[in-house]
Amino acid sequence: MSMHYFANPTHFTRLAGRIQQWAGGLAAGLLIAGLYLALVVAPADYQQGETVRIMFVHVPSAWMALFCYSFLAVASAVALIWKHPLADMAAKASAPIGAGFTFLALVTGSLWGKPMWGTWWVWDARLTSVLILFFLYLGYMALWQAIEDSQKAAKAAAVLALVGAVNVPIIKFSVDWWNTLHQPASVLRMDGPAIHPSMLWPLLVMALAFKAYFVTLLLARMRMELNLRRIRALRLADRTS
Amino acid sequence: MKPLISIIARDLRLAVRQGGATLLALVFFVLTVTLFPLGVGPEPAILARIAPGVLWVAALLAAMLSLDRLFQSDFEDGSLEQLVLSGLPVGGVVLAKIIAHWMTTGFPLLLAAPFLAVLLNMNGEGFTALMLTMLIGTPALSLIGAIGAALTLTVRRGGVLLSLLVLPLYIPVLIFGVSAIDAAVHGLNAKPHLLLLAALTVACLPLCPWAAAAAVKLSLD
Amino acid sequence: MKPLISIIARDLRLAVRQGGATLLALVFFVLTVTLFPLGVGPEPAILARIAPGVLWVAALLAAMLSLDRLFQSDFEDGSLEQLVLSGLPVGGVVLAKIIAHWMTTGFPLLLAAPFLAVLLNMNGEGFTALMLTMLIGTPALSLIGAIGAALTLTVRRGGVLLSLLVLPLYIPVLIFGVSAIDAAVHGLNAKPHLLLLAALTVACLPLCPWAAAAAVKLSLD
Amino acid sequence: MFQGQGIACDRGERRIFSDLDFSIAPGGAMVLRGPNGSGKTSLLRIAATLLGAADGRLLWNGSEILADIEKHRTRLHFVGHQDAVKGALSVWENVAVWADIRGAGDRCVDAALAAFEISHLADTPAQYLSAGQHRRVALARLVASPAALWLLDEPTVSLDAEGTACLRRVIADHRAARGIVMAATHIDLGLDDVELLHLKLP
Amino acid sequence: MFQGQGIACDRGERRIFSDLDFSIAPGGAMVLRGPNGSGKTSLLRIAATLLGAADGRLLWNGSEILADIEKHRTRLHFVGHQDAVKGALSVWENVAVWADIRGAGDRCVDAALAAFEISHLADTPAQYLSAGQHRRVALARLVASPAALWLLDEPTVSLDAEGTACLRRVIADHRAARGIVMAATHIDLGLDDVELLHLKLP
Ligand code: HEM
Ligand SMILES: Nc1ncnc2c1ncn2[C@@H]1O[C@H](COP(=O)(O)OP(=O)(O)OP(=O)(O)O)[C@@H](O)[C@H]1O
Ligand SMILES: Nc1ncnc2c1ncn2[C@@H]1O[C@H](COP(=O)(O)OP(=O)(O)OP(=O)(O)O)[C@@H](O)[C@H]1O
Ligand SMILES: [Mg+2]
Ligand SMILES: [Mg+2]
Repeated sequence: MSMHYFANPTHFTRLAGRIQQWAGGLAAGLLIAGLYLALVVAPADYQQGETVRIMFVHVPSAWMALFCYSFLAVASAVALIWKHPLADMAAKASAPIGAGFTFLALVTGSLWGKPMWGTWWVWDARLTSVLILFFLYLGYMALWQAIEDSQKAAKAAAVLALVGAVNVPIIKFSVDWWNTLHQPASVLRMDGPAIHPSMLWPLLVMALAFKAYFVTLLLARMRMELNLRRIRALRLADRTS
Repeated sequence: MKPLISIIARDLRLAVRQGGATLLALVFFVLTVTLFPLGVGPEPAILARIAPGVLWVAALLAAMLSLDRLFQSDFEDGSLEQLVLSGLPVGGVVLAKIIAHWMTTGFPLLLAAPFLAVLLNMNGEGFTALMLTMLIGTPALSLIGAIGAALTLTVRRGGVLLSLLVLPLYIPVLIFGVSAIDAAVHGLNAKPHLLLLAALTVACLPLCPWAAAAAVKLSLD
Repeated sequence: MKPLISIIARDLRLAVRQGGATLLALVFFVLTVTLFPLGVGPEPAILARIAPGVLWVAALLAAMLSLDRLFQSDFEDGSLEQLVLSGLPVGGVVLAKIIAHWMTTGFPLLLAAPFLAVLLNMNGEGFTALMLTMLIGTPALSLIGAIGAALTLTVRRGGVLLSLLVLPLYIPVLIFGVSAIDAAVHGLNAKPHLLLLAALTVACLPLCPWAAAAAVKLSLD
Repeated sequence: MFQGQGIACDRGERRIFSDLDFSIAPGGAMVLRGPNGSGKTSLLRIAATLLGAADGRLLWNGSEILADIEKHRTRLHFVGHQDAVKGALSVWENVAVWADIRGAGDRCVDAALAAFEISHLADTPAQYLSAGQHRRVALARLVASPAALWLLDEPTVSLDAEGTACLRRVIADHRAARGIVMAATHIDLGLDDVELLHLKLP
Repeated sequence: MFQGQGIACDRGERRIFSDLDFSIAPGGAMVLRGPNGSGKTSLLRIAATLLGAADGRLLWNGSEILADIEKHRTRLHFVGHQDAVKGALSVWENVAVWADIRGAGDRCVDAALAAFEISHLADTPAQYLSAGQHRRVALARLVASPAALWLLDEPTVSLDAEGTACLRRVIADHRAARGIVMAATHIDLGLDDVELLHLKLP
């Protein structure tokens, strides 16, 4: 890889460092505020009791799970079409974060499911498609890890991300359909009670906090990746000189 | 056209010579299905209830397992780079190999499915639907699988990684396939499900060879 | 003893380096289990009814799929002949490789099983039995599988042939495993079934490495 | 006329060589020499369009090769470390399959086997061949279908003296018909009138 | 003293050679020559006890080798066409693993890498190596753990001139320490004082 390859990324590192600090501060502030609102200010639900507070983690992380995959797909498309090296790194960096949020949504969902539905898990359409989304993330990450040459891995992973992106709506659609055939809609209703403002606000604050946290982590991981690549290039270079 | 037919003929001949590969995908399918009565118990009602699901899951797994034959051995002995260097469009080469793969895996599954359905006590209404879903759905398995097979080429012993990449992509085929059979078994109209499945296969036909070709080129770099 | 530990250490290191192979056998297990509710439908009662069978069939398939890692790549790059030429008893070398294989496949399955049991609505009584059968039964899967893996070494793309050889041999493990869990779920005594399973594993311990060693030597001829 | 101008090559994020120029006229042969790891295989794979060059241009009779990759591929033969020989097929079938796929039919297969003195093995399944016999089957592809440019990566590996002589004859015929050869070897191929290209360790 | 008496070999139900006698004294070297398919690889695999001889006896200092196969295996090194090099491990690890399994520990690994001039690649994963570098890693095993008998099947394949010189030096040291070498090659290895064994086509 020639040096001009890194010329642009060097600028990026400096800029990203600054943004990362701001985003990190914002995430911390919003998270504290959101948690305060969610745990102290928001009232317990008259039906669900205190367990309703899980929602303030569950819903934002579910949103982020979906958002991260869209981000991943767009970054992969940019990487394939315009061959921008930063897009590769953005895609690679966002996958574990997205998988983490997906996992969080699954865990909080089941924790909530136990008191609400009396079971940790049901094969509801929405739950099932989130689970499959989690597998798509894992496959993407495993492919990155399995191919040593990072440029090859980047392209292969981008192809997979795009194929997966086409598939996500199909899965969603097929699962919805499959579920209604067997499962009476009475068992679970995800839309639940209309949300009261006293709950909406903490939810939105938490959602913003998660998003800022995503930006922070993304930039940190991209900078780390960039440094790793640089170190490796240097090591390879002076090994043979 | 003619060189592509040569490629299909070559792959078929290799499949026949190499220990009857055709037979073996089939055997895996049959064996997996027969494990179920052993694991779940012999009650006819339960077996009939789960039959469409078990048949399709076994078909998915059999198709997936045979994917490593699609490109891997050609990659390892240098034939794949010779195919790419033959000057034919890489997408065309890939499609030819997918067709040969379907003829040696998907097609035998199709033939075996009704016998296994009898084993699992599936009722008569389900039969036609089963055959139709297999006929329409198995080509999609070979098409989608080709992407995973091509992506894992440079990965040593990529078998299990392949399953992680491919099985989630197979899920729509599974769901549409099973729901068509279920509808037919319960005397409902299976046509909408079959149409969806057909739409899926038709959509795969141009997209998958193209994506797989990109992955194949990558592996030779 | 020490060289055998070196072999185990080498295999574990390779498993970790080569794309987290450990993680991946696990993932196949999880994925196959998830396919079943998708195929069979989400009704909790049915799922609970078939859960032990589905879990054990998926474990069988996951173990079988990971068998090609056991000798195949070492055979292809000449490492297997070097291992045989190391002067250690071939049976010992094979046993060391089987132990490494179990640590990277059977053991992770054991850890994942309870979570999947929750997904399939298995009741609390079944849990302990499930864990015990997995603990006792998965080593038998690696041991028996080694014979098939060694026998199919010289067969190109032997994956499906492997399944034909190995799955029938796995059936006793499946049956004893499932009946122990079923007994526990229904509040009966699982102990006799567990003892049978244990007897099976203990019987495999000397026999399988010996048979697999014979097959390995044959493949190098 | 096959030319490379300012070719550079990256492997594993490291520059292996750069600013490499070469030019081979019809009937010409170029032999790549250089120590292990100097990039001979990489250069041949770039010439075959299997590997992308990091920089530079490849020209065929003056026109850019990358503009029509498939065209270029039909006019070249590449014989690398891997033989592309199937153990399950007989020697004859192995050669015929490739001639067929490249659109040449199987007219020249017998001549190709004769050129490498393996006619007596025609019906033997390739899995029973020794290392050198295997190699001859791979090389027989060169004769079984015509191509203007031959790219050979250590073609004499495992060949005995007679095998090497066969290869020398076949190359001479190819050059007499205005064909071009680019080969990497460590030992002397014994060709007349070759140009040497020395690669250095990066 | 390594001896074969009346050795015969069958491959694929066909007799490849028969009644072959050889005898190599400590410090001696024997080079197998012969055209492709004459049975050099087969003979080396018989000497390594990987392949069973159809007839004849193998002796080590006069005692039957097949009586204690494992003993014989500990005293030999076999380097064949396949490198037994793992792409996922570094060059150092690749050599150390075998020394370790053979009970020699990793004391001599650095010396082995130095002997084949690949010390600078010690930390490189083997999948990034060129064909010749790969080969050197396989050959480094010879030095990393001691063995009295070296069986080498076309050891110079892919090696450049320097690589071949390294091999020559290493073989000379081995013979100076009363080691025995049996090698098959098509090109001249440049060893002093070797005995040639010519095999003919069956
Ligand atoms: C593992 C189990 C669960 C998973 C995977 C899951 C998944 C999701 C997803 C993906 C969303 C975002 C959907 C969207 O915005 O389009 C969501 C939202 C939500 N979930 Fe869950 N969920 C689970 C369990 C639960 C449980 C047990 C409850 C409570 C009864 C619950 C209540 C909600 C609510 C109230 C929302 C917000 C709905 C809205 O935006 O209108 N979820 N969940
Ligand atoms: N897939 C790869 N990834 C990273 N680096 C590689 C790869 N293949 C080769 N290299 C490196 O590129 C360099 C050139 O390799 P190449 O195979 O072209 O050399 P060569 O001249 O053919 O050597 P030899 O004479 O040993 O065959 C070597 O230093 C090698 O380590
Ligand atoms: N696995 C096998 N099954 C049947 N026949 C075989 C097998 N391997 C080799 N042969 C045959 O045995 C003969 C000797 O093969 P061998 O590999 O020993 O030759 P070699 O002298 O090493 O040749 P080369 O110089 O080409 O490496 C050949 O004619 C070959 O066709
Ligand atoms: Mg090379
Ligand atoms: Mg040989």
